Amino acid sequence: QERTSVKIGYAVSKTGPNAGGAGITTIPNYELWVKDVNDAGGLEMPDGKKLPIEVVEYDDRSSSEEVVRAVERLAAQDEVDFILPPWSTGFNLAVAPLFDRYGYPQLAVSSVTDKAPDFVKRWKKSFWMLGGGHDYAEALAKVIADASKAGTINNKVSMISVADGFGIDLVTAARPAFEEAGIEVVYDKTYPAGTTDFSPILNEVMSNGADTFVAFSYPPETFALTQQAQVADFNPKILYLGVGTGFPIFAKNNGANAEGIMSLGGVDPRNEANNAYRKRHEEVTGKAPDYWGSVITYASLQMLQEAIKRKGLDRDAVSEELSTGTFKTVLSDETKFEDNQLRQLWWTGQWQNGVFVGIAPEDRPGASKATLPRQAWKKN
Amino acid sequence: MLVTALLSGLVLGGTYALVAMGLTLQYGIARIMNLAYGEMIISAAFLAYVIYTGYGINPVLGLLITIPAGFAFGYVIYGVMMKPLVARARDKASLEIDSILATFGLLFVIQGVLLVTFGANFTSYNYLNVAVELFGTNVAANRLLALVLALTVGGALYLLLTRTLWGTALRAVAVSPASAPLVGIDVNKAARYAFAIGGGLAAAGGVVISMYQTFTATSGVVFTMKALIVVIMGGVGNVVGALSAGLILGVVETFVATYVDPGLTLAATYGIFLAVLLWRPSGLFGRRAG
Amino acid sequence: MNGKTILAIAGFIATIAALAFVPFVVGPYGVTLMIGMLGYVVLATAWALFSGPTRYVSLATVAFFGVGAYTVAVFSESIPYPLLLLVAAGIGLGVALVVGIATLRLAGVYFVIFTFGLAELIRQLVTWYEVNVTGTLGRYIFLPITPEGIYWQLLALAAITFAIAWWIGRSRIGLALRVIGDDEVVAVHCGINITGVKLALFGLSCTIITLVGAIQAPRWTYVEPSIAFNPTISFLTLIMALLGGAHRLTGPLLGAVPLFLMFEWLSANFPNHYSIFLGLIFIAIVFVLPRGVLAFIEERWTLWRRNEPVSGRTADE
Amino acid sequence: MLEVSDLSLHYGHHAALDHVRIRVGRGETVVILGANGAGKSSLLKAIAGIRAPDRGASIMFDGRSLTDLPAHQVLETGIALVPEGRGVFGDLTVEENLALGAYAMRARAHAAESRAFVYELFPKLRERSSQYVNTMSGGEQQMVAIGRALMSRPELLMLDEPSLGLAPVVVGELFRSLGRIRERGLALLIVEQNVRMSLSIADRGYLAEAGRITGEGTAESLMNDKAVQQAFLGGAA
Amino acid sequence: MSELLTITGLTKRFGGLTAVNAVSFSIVRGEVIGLLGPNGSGKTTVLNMISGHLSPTGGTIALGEETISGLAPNRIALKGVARTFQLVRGLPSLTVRENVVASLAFGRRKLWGEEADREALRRLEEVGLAGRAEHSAQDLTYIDQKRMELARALAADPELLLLDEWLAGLNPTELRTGIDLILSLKERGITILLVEHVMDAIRAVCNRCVVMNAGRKIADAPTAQALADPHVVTAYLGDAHA
Ligand SMILES: Nc1ncnc2c1ncn2[C@@H]1O[C@H](COP(=O)(O)OP(=O)(O)OP(=O)(O)O)[C@@H](O)[C@H]1O
Ligand SMILES: Nc1ncnc2c1ncn2[C@@H]1O[C@H](COP(=O)(O)OP(=O)(O)OP(=O)(O)O)[C@@H](O)[C@H]1O
Ligand SMILES: NC(=[NH2+])NCCC[C@H](N)C(=O)O
Ligand SMILES: [Mg+2]
Ligand SMILES: [Mg+2]
Repeated sequence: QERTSVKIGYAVSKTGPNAGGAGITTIPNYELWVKDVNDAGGLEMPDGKKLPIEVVEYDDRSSSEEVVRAVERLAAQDEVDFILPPWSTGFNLAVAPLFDRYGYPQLAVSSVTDKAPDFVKRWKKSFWMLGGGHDYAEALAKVIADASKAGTINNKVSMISVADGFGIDLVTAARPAFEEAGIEVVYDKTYPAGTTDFSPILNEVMSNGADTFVAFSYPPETFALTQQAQVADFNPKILYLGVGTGFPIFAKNNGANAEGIMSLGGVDPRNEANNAYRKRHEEVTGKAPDYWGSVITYASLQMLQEAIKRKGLDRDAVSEELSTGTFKTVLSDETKFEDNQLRQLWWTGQWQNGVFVGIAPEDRPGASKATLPRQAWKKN
Repeated sequence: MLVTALLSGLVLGGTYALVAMGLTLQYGIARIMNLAYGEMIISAAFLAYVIYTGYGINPVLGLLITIPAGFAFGYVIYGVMMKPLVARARDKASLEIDSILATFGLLFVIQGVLLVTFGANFTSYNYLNVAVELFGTNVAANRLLALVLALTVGGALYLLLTRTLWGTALRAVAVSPASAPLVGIDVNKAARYAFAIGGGLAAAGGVVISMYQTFTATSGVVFTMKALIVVIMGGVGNVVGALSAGLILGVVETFVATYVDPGLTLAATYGIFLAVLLWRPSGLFGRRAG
Repeated sequence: MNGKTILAIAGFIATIAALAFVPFVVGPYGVTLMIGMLGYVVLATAWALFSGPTRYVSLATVAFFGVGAYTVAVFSESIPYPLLLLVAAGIGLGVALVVGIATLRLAGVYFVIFTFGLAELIRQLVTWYEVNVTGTLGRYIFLPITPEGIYWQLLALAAITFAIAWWIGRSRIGLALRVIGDDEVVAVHCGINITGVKLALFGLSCTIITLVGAIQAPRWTYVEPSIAFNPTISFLTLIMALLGGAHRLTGPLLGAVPLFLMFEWLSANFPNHYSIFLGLIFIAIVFVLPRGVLAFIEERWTLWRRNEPVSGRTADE
Repeated sequence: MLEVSDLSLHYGHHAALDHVRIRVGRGETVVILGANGAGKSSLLKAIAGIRAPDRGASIMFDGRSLTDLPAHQVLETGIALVPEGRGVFGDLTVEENLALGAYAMRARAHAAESRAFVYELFPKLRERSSQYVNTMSGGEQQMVAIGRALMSRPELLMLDEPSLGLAPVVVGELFRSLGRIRERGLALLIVEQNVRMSLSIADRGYLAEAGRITGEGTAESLMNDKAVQQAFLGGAA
Repeated sequence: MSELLTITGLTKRFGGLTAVNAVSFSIVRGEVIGLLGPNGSGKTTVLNMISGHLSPTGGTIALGEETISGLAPNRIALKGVARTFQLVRGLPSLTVRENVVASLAFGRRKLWGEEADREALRRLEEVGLAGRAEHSAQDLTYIDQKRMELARALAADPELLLLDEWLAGLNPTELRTGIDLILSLKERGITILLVEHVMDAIRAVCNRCVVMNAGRKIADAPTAQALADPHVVTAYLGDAHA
């Protein structure tokens, strides 16, 4: 019989500890994309026909066992045409064997892993879109080393990291990268996720002479660190914080004090497609997207959409197209995978004039120039 | 350095103590093991957020709205949900089981409502995030407020419970609910008020925390568990116990972070908690296990 | 052994045998569903093995579940699979005995929260160890085990658990546990070595729980402490057992199966209002079935059979 | 003053009380005698409002119906119960137990006075006023229970086996104290196995058997009754 | 004549309070000894130390030749010491029969299965509770619970039986039955240490009495003589019994 719709399913953390992250980077973009597509009449097929998207969504409740079961349900029970990936590195890995077994392409966005080159060999239809720890660490090392060479700052760094997969991946990549770049790490500690009080750490690092403070942190700690650094009047010349720095609420809460703070991700402020995307995201979902994963999530969906337009609903063909094709997305007119990984990324960004702009890699078109040193906190 | 660490520890512990005192009343006196306690805290945090960002009322002033709201919520919940359970309970253990199960359900309802209203996002705002200098150390005013509030509330509750007849009656309900009617205490009413006061305290804790901590609709359970740890470490139903346990945990965490390794702070928290129980199986101020 | 017992045993064996064929009928999603469900059935039954009669409500479930999962993650490359399970069980038992000895003096809610603290402590220590000693966090499990394989292993574990629980229920040690649950002072004065009995049962219960974690872990591919030591597991296990009726053999089963299916149904059909519905249904169950699912079924059954009002109490409460 | 009629009480199917009818006059001392399990304790609990009796019962006190009053309100009308097993607040001190005895509105204003009386009656309690009750001996706890009941300034004091577990010297004192309490115009309703002692201070008595009242009479007539002697005074010296 | 129980210098302190102060006495096999004293004089505390529920602050307790002070209660129970509690401790979630089986199964007899059930019934019959064997223990009246406790203690097949106010609360008729029961136990050769305030019973069953006051032993003599001791009269009996 005639097909009247395309079934797209996803399982994502709507509740539990992961809901905060998924709720900013993943869910709004899935919803925005589905709305955009359906408002335009549906997903376009190679024959030009448009089929509306029918969504099947589950809440994985931030549990590995649930996410595995939910994806199996999408594949085996609901027999959806495509599955969108869950949020977080761990969950993307948990479901990767299932995507592979059922032959679904997996466009893993919210997952930072240095093992991506191995994974693409193990799971041929998996795509890794947020880079690995060493990418971010090396870029950061270069930013610091350049500034140090320029005499803007000294070469000492204090560094903390959250004790979970993300924080450890980054910090283990950062250590050799910093050493290579001739940066001296004078403080290097890991704190457990859920830490709310950073005053002991700040008290330590305030007096150790490092001009740079790096925290590979998660949103609640990123926010707490920003607040507590202001209270402590701690003013490192480079302040680099982890996930959450690019969240709209960060700018809102810190106003002018966000200026100069660095983190992972960023945008090219002159990229019109991206600016339009940000505007539409805010209009449709009621909130601005974050400056790191959001736009990539949306871009991954555009790639999928385009691949379907070129190849139809044949998942093998779509995967093949994703691997080899070039796509026009909100990221750039020529977005494409290299060995199933997205490499055109902003490794380091900085708040400049109310926008979190990409500053590294600095040779990438659209890169902004880092402003250093960071201004001291303004008292409010 | 030592003074700084001690002060930071006390300030951090103030938050723990503040959050735990309401629970110790609810569990110690009303005998309701309230697993939805953290959700009550989070609800108050959202309420404070709304009245601050939405109506421009500052959260400290907002306490005048949030505390009565918490009290009223506790009062209603006890009347509607807990009273029938208490009435049918055959003994302490069965009430414990029933209240665990029922408040587990309540936890999900509150969480669900928060999720639907506010979404799953990280929520945070800055208020009173200014430095106050104390003994040469900068302390955040909002955190200091938590400590001050904890000490005031703790002191007031202590006096209420030990120096007034009504407070003694509340403790009597706590230790032998079956005997309380024999001296003319309306157990139901006493428990209801204890539960409601606990609700008010949860609200106060939630408001203060919202000024400096990021929260989400689903982060309540963290507070419930932290509060439970403090309550148990202090001795069930003992306000002074909750206050001291909270402060001790705060100081231990800070000292470990300063002098040992920030990575071990939570391990130290749990370690010290376990050690206290091994040394005193009914908590610091507890009198025999209940 | 009387006729009824033999019939019961035969029924049990037949049920297990029938369940073993399920993967051939239900398809992959069915198997996944059964794995999740069986996992909780075993967890709740093993939990109730100790916590039911003694009323020592434990929240340490996930500590052992996580130890099982982590052991598999750490040694999956270096130790052959069946041996891996044995090693996991051994580690679980060892931890259980240490924990058991530590908790001997604690009673009531102090025990409950102690066990919770303990699970968190273990998680923190594992995290700290991984970060500072091995320098990684998060491990990969690439074991060639199919979902069906996991299902059959869990089924076997379930069968063993039920057999043990059944045997304990009618053995001396079962009575000893109930006496301990009622009054430990009387128990020692009756000559019961309560330390020994408690340790033995706690160890047994925790070993089974460890095995559940070990068996299920290969499904996740990636394990890190926040995944393996997710405290929700402890809470759900406890809730399921209590809801079904923790002091009977089939109580935990009757709590785990409906609850599990309810979770699944709700999250599939109301992904956005799941929490609210779940909470409301939960509260309703507590009010409608004051003494657990099993007691409710039994009461209806007696009512129907004898057609007369049931008395207020049954012997087992 | 107290009029009880048609009082029945069931535990499940088991009838503990069956249409019981008793009365206690103002200032009167009444004992209830009866074998183990006769329902004596159940009767006192029903009057005190701790156990709800079956429908149709009537419990009148000073012309007021107590039938549907909860226990804490019954106390306010002037009836106090010293229950079997004492019902003291073990985790509170003696002092606090006594203070709570005067929790009822009717008693608060007179708390100091009542306390002085209790301490005079049981000097040991004054010595131990800050001891936790659950660390006291059985007899000491009994004193706390009686003292606490007196603190509520009852008009009718009900005692369920007050001499249980007390040393003879204390039992002697207790009954002397009860005699003095009685002289203050309090009515007493006593359930006791120490029949001789209790009858010696009583005005009247009831015989209870298997949930029913099977006899009544003045203390004197009961003391001399052959059947009573047989059943309750025994052959023992 | 052989001593079954020998207590030497037994002392127990609770914080600042010395509940039992250097008490020594012994019990010969087959005797029934009364342990008397005013409320709070330390009688229950002595029983608690003998049964192992409390460990002594000082002094020793020997059963036959063997020192038992400091052993765990279950070890002491297995050596043939059984007890009842002043405030009854039934096992409420078990049936009356199971209450008794508990001590048959883990005590010295190690009976189990039908044999244990039969033996339990026999014990319950002895105390007059056979009719309620299948009832839940919590439905019993206070007195019946005491009976059940005695049946449980007897089921342990004790050499030394510690009764803490087991006769309290019985009416005179019941008391008679109770006394007869204790006498029959004595016939069977069970050694009994009886804490009791019911003088009629003491006189009827005890060969000898140890009297305590404020933690100290104030008398240790054949019953009639002990009860006539002027110290005992003032401290314990009061004028009425003089
Ligand atoms: N909570 C209860 N549940 C079930 N039955 C009970 C309960 N309390 C008492 N009974 C039964 O009710 C009857 C009367 O009990 P009650 O305690 O009133 O007797 P009593 O005359 O005070 O006896 P005693 O001299 O032993 O104190 C007894 O047969 C007893 O088994
Ligand atoms: N756990 C304890 N903590 C503190 N004091 C205690 C404890 N147990 C008993 N005591 C005290 O020790 C003393 C002796 O108590 P014990 O129970 O042995 O008296 P008893 O002779 O059995 O009295 P009764 O005849 O009233 O039962 C009492 O003053 C009591 O208050
Ligand atoms: N805002 C984001 N894009 N977050 C994605 C971060 C990666 C993810 N949290 C992880 O577990 O590794
Ligand atoms: Mg009675
Ligand atoms: Mg005693």
